Amino acid sequence: MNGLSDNLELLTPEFALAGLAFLVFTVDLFLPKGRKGYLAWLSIAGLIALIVLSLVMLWDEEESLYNGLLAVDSFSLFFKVFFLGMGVFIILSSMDFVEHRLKYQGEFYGLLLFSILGMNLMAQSRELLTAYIALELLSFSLYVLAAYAKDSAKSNESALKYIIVGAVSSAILLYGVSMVYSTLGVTKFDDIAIGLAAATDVSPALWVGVGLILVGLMFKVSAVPFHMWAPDVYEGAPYPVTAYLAIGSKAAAFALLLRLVGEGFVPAAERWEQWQLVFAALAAVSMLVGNLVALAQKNLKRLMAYSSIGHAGFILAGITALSTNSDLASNGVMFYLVGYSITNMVVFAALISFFNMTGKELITDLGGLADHQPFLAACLGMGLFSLAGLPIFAGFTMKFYLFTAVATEGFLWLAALAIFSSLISLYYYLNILRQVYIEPAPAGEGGGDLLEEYPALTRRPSLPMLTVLGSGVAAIIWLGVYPRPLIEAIEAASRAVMS
Amino acid sequence: MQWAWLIPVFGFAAAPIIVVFGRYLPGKGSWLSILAIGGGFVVFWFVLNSWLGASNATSGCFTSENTGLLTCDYERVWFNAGIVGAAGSVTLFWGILIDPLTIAMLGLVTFVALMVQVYSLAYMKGDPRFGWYFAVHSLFAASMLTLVLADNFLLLYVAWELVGICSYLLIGFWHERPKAREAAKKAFIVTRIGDVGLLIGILLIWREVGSFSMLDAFEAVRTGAMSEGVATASAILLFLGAMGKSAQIPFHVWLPDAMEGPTPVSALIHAATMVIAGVYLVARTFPLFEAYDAVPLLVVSIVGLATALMAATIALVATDLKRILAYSTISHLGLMMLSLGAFGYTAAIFHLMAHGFSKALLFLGAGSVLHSTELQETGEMGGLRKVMPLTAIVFSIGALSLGGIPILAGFWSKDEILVAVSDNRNLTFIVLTLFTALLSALYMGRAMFLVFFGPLKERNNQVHDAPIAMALPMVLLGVLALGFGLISFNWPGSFGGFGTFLFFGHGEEFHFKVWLGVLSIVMAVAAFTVAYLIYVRRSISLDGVRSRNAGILKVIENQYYFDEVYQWTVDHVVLVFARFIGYFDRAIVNDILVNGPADVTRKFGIMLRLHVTGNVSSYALGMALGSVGLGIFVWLRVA
Amino acid sequence: MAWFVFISLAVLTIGGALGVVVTRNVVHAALALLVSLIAVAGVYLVLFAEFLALVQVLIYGGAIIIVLLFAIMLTRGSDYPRITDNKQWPLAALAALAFLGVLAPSFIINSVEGTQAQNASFTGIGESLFTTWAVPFEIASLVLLVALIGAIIIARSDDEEEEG
Amino acid sequence: MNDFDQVAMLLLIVVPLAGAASMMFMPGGQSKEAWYFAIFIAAISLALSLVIFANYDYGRGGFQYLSSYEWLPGPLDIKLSLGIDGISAPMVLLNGIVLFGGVLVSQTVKYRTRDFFVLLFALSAGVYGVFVARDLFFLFFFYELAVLPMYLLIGVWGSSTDFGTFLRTKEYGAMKLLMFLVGGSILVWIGILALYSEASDLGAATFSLQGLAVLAETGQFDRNFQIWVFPLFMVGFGVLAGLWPFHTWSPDGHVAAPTAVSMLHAGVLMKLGAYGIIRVGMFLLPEGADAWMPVLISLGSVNVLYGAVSAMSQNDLKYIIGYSSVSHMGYVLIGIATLDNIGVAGAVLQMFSHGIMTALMFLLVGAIYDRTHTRDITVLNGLATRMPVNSFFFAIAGLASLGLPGLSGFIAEFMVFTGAFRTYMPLAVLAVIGAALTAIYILRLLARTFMGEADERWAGLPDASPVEMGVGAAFVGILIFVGVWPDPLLRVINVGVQTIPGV
Amino acid sequence: MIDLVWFQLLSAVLFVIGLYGVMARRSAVLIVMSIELMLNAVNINLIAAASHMEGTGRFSNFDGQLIAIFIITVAAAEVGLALAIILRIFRNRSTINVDEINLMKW
Repeated sequence: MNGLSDNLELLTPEFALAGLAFLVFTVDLFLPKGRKGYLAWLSIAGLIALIVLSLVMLWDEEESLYNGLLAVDSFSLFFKVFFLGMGVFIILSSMDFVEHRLKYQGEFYGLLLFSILGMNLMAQSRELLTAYIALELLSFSLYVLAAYAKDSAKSNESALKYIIVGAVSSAILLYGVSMVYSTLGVTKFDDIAIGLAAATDVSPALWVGVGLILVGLMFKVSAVPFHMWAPDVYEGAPYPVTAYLAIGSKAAAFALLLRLVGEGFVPAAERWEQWQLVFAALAAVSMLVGNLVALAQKNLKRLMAYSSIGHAGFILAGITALSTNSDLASNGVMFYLVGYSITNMVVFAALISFFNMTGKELITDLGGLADHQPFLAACLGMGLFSLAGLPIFAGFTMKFYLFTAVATEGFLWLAALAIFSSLISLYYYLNILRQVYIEPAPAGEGGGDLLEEYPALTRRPSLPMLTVLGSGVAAIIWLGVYPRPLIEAIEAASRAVMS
Repeated sequence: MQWAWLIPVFGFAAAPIIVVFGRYLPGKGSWLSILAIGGGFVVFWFVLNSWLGASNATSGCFTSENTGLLTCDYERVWFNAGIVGAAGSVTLFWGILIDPLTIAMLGLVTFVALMVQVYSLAYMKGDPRFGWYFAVHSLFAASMLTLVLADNFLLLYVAWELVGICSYLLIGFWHERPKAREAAKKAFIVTRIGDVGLLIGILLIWREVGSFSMLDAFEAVRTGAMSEGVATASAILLFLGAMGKSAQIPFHVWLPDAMEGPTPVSALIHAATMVIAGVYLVARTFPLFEAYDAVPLLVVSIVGLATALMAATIALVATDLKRILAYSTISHLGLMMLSLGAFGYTAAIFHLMAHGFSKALLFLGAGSVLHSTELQETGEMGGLRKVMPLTAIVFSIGALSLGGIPILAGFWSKDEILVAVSDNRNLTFIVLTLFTALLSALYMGRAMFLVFFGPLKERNNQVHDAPIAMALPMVLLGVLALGFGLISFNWPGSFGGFGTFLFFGHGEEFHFKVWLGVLSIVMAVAAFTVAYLIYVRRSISLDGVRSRNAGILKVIENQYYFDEVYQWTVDHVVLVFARFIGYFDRAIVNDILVNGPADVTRKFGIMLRLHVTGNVSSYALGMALGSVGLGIFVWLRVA
Repeated sequence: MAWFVFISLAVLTIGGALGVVVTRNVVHAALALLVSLIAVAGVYLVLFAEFLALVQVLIYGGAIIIVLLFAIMLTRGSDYPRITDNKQWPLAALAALAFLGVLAPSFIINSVEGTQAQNASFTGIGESLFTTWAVPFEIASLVLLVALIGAIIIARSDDEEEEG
Repeated sequence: MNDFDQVAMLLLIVVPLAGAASMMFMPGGQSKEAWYFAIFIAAISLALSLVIFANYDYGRGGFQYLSSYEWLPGPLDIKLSLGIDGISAPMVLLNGIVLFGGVLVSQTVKYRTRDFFVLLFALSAGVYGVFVARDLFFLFFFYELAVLPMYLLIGVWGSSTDFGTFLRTKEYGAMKLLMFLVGGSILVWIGILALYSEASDLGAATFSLQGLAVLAETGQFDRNFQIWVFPLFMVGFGVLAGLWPFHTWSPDGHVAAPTAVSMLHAGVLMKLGAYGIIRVGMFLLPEGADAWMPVLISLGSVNVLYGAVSAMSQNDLKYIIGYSSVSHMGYVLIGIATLDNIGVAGAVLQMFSHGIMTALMFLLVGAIYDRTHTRDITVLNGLATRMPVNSFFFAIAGLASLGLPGLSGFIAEFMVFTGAFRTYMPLAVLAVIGAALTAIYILRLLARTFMGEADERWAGLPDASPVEMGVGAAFVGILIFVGVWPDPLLRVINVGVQTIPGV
Repeated sequence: MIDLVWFQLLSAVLFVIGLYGVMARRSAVLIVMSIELMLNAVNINLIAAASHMEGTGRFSNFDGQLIAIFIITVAAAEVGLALAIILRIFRNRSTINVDEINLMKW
């Protein structure tokens, strides 16, 4: 019988993370105003320490806690490190913003840490309820963070929309859980796989239930037609939170989806073949709608939202191609998640520091950026090229890998569609680039010179930003030129799930 | 003999040197080019000599099955298309072919070119692009010599095109003059159209024979390896090229305008290089033409005759001196073609040479006239013999020679042609040919009398005769125009007459149809007398004739409206079509087929974004519908 | 007997629910919700889930309804007391019916019959709550914490914060 | 195999990349220094390509300078395997020459010079990569790499032109160009995926050209598969080769592009397309090629005629040359489509000679534009008297493009015709006629621009600068050399062409 | 006795009503209420299933009830957070009608 005490040490990173959050909250109470910046550095230090800790502790551990509620395996380790690292980047890139534009800094970082904890648990959980609670931990933090710019009507609105739609989706998900439970009596992924494989004349409630669970997750990854919240929330939320939405929560949801499908569906081979079409359809619609609507956007955040919908479509195509006979697809999905998140990180970091300088977020505001912020422009450019999937950046290799996987699993049409829609995406990415490099700087509101109006434009981006941008660009080029080390790690990770 | 390749190489070497270093050399390097062509002339004699001494035993020499002539062929690899020996690969050669035809042409070209260049020394003195002129000149001559020497079609085509481009450069030498510019363009493009035929013909032959060597082609025809259809087709295609270069109807339009170039250039073009290339090509590839039942030859003769007649009539009414000469050239080229078409191989080449010397002479004469008077309109000249006697004499020699006055070169060659035509073609041909001959005597007389006889206009009192550098070439050419005809006889002893030296099939001694000879002599003399009476004595007035045939006259004076028709076609067909395509590419391909889809996509995106209404209830609705859809799918597929 | 109880409870539940979604008065809606939730607690009793029924009454009937009423009071005046449905409600009704059309048959088709409702012992629940379900339990506590902090940060007005 | 042979290919790619990378860290703004450094890099890569070409052993033939590096083992098994054969060797040389020339004449670039050269080198590294890659992944990788800098190169350093009736902005040109090229490359991508998945169904999943070629030779790709996949490559690469009706990006791109970019774009980039069709399409899908060649040759003939005719009606120098390259690439396509060893060799030779020729033309147009600030041949006139040297160079280039014997263009076109006559005579006749049309617009251009009485507006225009003179002379030299003695190139090309299956 | 299916149907109807409420109501507070209805439907379903496990041949367990407890917890938290946000919006915009809250669209 396994109780609380049962090899609990494997959860040390999680407890430590929660502890770190509490620490931030408490330190916040004693820090004088204006010194709150330390909290960011504190959490960064903590996160880095946690990365090291988890690597040391959990290196090739293959354990399943609480008779299979939680998995401590290379998959969860991979994502743990990934999420923690992303957390570091997010905090770095949000420091200036939080300091100058938000109140309650301590709570901001605390909630951020909690949400990271939620993401870690999502990647670990192997049971529906656990997954759901972890997901709610993430979502709640995000609801709050989205509303964090309290006085901004847009921020409130986005939070309201987010929480309402989120609650509905989680209700639907839960209803699905209840249906699955009422037919199979189980909620663990592997048991579901067994049930699916065995199920013959079982009541259709099972299938409908599975469908509803998918709805809940599709909402999280903002796949069409469950995507409509995304643009509004992205636009309304504070900039760093938007970045976090695009990078963290999406990745976490996909990690969960990957494990659910990998452990719960794929083993039931012939059932899975029936379900593949659902994913294919969702993927196709998402990539098309996302990229097409993005063509018509003027607001950078909103554009990034639609582009992220499109990318969700690509990743879903990868999920579609999951199969027992090769883990190419799961590798591809994970590779894509990493590459996409880092690239997005770079793009958002550039946009955030531009926002910090000017407080503008329209595409046309970027005019002439290359002249007064060459480094920023270069980073933005590389990021966009990478998102568009051009070499020598991560975007190319990851797309190539993923689409190859999709094609080899017999979904050549889907791969072709994905390639085509990434052509569409190239168009609006280039439009941003055109503003940055080709168009002259727009005149300020006063009709005067932009630089006089925003002297910040002449100064260098802040150190944390430079760190994020520099390391991020280095990373995407590295992934674009020689991804082998990462992919080998990924192969190890995906073997844990794709058994 | 295998050193014959040196003849053109001199020129090819001289040209770039003059272009690059000319401005640093004394005399802008003109002497270099004269040296080059002179060297070629010298080598020519060696070649002739060694050919006379050669036999089947000599390396590379053999008696051709087609011509029955001693032919020598030397070649060196140029490049391989495809790996050597692999299936479907071809090897291309630098190759020279030497037989009497080649030798005759070599002599003509080197000599005339040399004369013209010497002449140009004085004529072009002080021109800003003096050096450039000589550079192109020697390139021109060199290309023509290559063309004459080539033993394979590829090399021939190469030289052919080079000749074309050089004529382009020389005709457009004074490119500041719009007329010169247009004339040059016209010359190149018109001949180029013919060249398309030539190239296609060559490729057709290659496709059949698998080699570009002319001898192989002839062999294939002789042995019947080349089918009649292909032989005929390729012959006619080659003839297209020849028509282009030799200004046969309907490609003749470029030649009259070509006089926009410096006059010596016209001399070269009309006498020794450009235009005779066509005739040479037909002669060179004669086996193709006379193969099977010689349909191509009929075409050749008809085209030749038509050209000769048409040009002669125009020359009769033209008033511009150089234009008269130009049309006379066309007319005589027509005669050569006619003769070839009538199996008059020897006659054609003979006439080619005789005409070459005479026409060079005439142009140089004309050149010296307008060098000193700066006039081209015959109307404003007259009586010039008083002020420039030498020119008058040599010009008259040339005119009489072309007019067919006995013992002058032109007489014999024309007579040969008449013989050939009378032997192998029907009466109409003979009559028309005679008529052409009559006309040519007439307009030659007209030109001669208008320019040099009659009262001298006072504005021409002060003009002087040609300087020595111009005079010398004219004299030498004059001598040839006088005496060249004599080589057609079989002299007791070594030389059996031109007919035994250069022939197709079997050599024949010089022979003479008395009635034809008499007839032509009478006609020629009559023609000149009439011309004298009209233009000098003024005892016959043409006004009556003019007024009665005003209509025809108008047509003729407008050169049968060829230019107008072509211009119209270019303006209203070619250019309109081109503009349409240009418009099509922008308006249809670009604006509709390219921007269209792009815009549609963007519009679609703009429309599609409306589904995100901003109202959270509709988002929930969307999710509900999505779930329902998913449920329905589940019902359909899974459950 | 049990049937009678069940049916009346079901009627109450659904009636209350309908009241929530159709009534034009916010306060009435809240009260209808209360009715419906209590009825649900009754349904739990029918299912021998006494503990859950208790929890239901306490948390929903107690806490949540009170909170909702507070919220209603605090947001009075927007267009209180009368509220209307938005324009898309017929579409919404159709969608909802379609959803029902997907759900209901899936329950009816080969459903298991003749099973007895059993009660689960408190001890058993407690046992597994603190062994098997320990992790979700802990996470849930964090969720509550996050919600708490968030609610405070968002709801409190900043002038107070300035002093603090 | 000495050490140099081992690393030669890698150097070829790395040198420009390293140049670009190191220039990034150069302080901006100092255009002269940037230019000198760029010349240095370009010179190195030119030297490399010369040495490599010179040492290619045509006697032995096949792929040489082989080198292979593990890049991604595991299921995908991608190797960075490099090497050149008789077809790619001349292309490498071409790229070296044109790049060097382009860099030299870019001394006129004063705005953000450093970034300009960075992008230029990235582009040329991509081009080198495509020519030497022996693995589909890397071929495609470098293919995209060669395409993407074009957007900024044109967008930032290009020029917008108002043609009265319509306007061509550099943004439009750049966007159109990139969308077309990437649009073509997605077809290629799909084709590659199809090949790979087919191969993995055959149990030999690989991206390596050799591996796939083996499958092709052993006839394991079944005919229908080849027939539906080949058009993907034909059109996909064809777009870059200016295949009609996907040519329209090219003239507009030229009109917008700066000089050096036009040189590389027309001189080298368009060759990538043709090269891709040969390297991927014909080597891997012989039956598909066989089935589709009639279509390709017809489109090629359309290219020739259409390009020539639309060039006739243009008044902008760059449009004329742009359309003429469309027309000349038509010969390349025809030559490829003949599937005849002479024809294909001719096509490859044409790729080389056209590369030099167009590069020279664009160089001179750039020179003229810098001086007169117009490219309108109805405004320009009589430049021959003002800048005789440039005019002379231009005349040579023009004559080469109208296929004048003694210049490289003739040999190539002649061989193409020869091959075409053996296989598709009627269309070959059309092509020959197209060659005659070329004369019309080239002479029109020469007459309008260089001949005639010079406007006093053009009085005192400086003639070719030393740089222009040097580059121009060199290019003219190459044109004449190849025209007179093509053997050094041809013997290499021949052995390459010989290895194409179905030729 | 009463079969499982009846409870399930009850929950389905309740769920759908809640869903309708979310889609049709204008007042944010009422939307929150409707969400509560949906969650209750879930709970009914779970508990019914849980207590009908016995005797169906399937093993007995309490998971259903436990899940229900968790859901109630989370639901409570959700309501609190949602209402906080609603209050904030009411303070900034003095309306809680969701179709007037559409600054951001398309």
